[in-house]
Amino acid sequence: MNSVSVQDADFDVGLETAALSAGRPEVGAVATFVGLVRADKLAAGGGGAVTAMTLEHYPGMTEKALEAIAAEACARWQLLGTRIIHRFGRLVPGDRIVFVGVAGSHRGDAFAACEFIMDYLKTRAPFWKKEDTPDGGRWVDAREADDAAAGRWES
Amino acid sequence: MNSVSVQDADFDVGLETAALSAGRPEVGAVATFVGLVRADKLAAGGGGAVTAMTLEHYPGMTEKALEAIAAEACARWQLLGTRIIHRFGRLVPGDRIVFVGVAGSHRGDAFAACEFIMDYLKTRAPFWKKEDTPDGGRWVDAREADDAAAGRWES
Amino acid sequence: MSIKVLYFASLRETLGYSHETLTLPASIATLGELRAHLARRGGVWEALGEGRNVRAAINQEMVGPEVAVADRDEIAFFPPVTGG
Amino acid sequence: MSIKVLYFASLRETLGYSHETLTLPASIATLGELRAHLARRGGVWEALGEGRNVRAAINQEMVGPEVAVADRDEIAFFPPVTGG
Repeated sequence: MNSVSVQDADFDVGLETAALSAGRPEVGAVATFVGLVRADKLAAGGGGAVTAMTLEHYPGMTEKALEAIAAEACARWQLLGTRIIHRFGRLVPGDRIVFVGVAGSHRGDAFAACEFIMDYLKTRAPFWKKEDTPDGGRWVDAREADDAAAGRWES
Repeated sequence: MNSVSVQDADFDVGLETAALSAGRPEVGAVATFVGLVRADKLAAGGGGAVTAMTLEHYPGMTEKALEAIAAEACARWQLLGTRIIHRFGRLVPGDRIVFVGVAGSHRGDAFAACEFIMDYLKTRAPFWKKEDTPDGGRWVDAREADDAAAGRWES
Repeated sequence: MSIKVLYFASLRETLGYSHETLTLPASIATLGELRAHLARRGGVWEALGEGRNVRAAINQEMVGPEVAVADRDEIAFFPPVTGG
Repeated sequence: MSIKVLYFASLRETLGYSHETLTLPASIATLGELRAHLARRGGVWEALGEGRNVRAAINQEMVGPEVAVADRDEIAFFPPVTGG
């Protein structure tokens, strides 16, 4: 029912979305999110033009963290399935980084859980980003806005 | 930037999601929603077993209503594109009914706008559903829960 | 004043009409007055009567009963919508 | 007590180590004490010092400095995470 992948390969949004409802006639709603490498985000770091970023992670812990986040979502909302895919390695602007898909009977639960998983993933899954520039690599700092987004689910 | 289709044909979730970010390196987030015909929803109407539903709409007004909802979402959030596809005609359990996709620089705007569009679509777009049963057709009543969902965006 | 009136979904089935063209008496100025006028036909048309859960649009925009009806308008009556 | 310590991302680069195996003195009981012990190596290891924004995990679960360290634990130190 919950499935997690941490991989360097890209993923197929159509197939992943369809798999969340395939053969399950009780699914009425599938909410998904795709995160992509943004060109302006890279450039906003200052310094030389950024051509790519490299995602480092903590093999073993990453999968556990994502599974824990999915389980937490299932405890909070009525869900019929979740799918999380997070890539690592070298990515260029426009590349997909992350897929979160949530299936439920009703749209309210699916939307809330999808956003919750993304917010928790940003602050609890052990990934780090390094931007590549002509002057060398530059680590991306964690954002306070992400801590705030995750924090609002704790009220 | 905003695109609306009202059609009897199915749609391709992977292609539609990819189109929202293709060639636009400022897009960092794509939130989507797929609504499907639920078997238990049909059966919950009571009476004979339901094998299909038929979606009627108001050609011309439907497109205008969906475009107005997309424009309203763009006025409320920082978005880089929206896509709404709504099917009409005869559908069976498991069939896709509706696709809403929203692209933005940041995930918060994309999530909120996607949910907003679905809530408004439910109460403002001229669609009506008739369930097919062995005893004949049965019109589905509008749900008060949908009015409540749309109403919370008005505060 | 000549207008086109459309009916949808269960209302269309109840009335037995999907559309009609009407010439209105001068006394009818608003959407609410038009609806009352149609309900006075009696029989199945009482489905448009006061207290019935009917929505309406003028020229493909949902509006309230106070809105004025103009010559050549496209008016529609229908049950509450259930898309998505 | 013998433990494995992993370092990630900018911390790995600063320290010049991705992992090491350590035998700890008996005086070290908690994660916070381990971190202070490592920072006392001086030089680049001050990156683990008090006030530096470093997170830690024991056996692949993020925990606070008060948590006890046990023999054969896998400990990791890393900067705040930035996935998604």
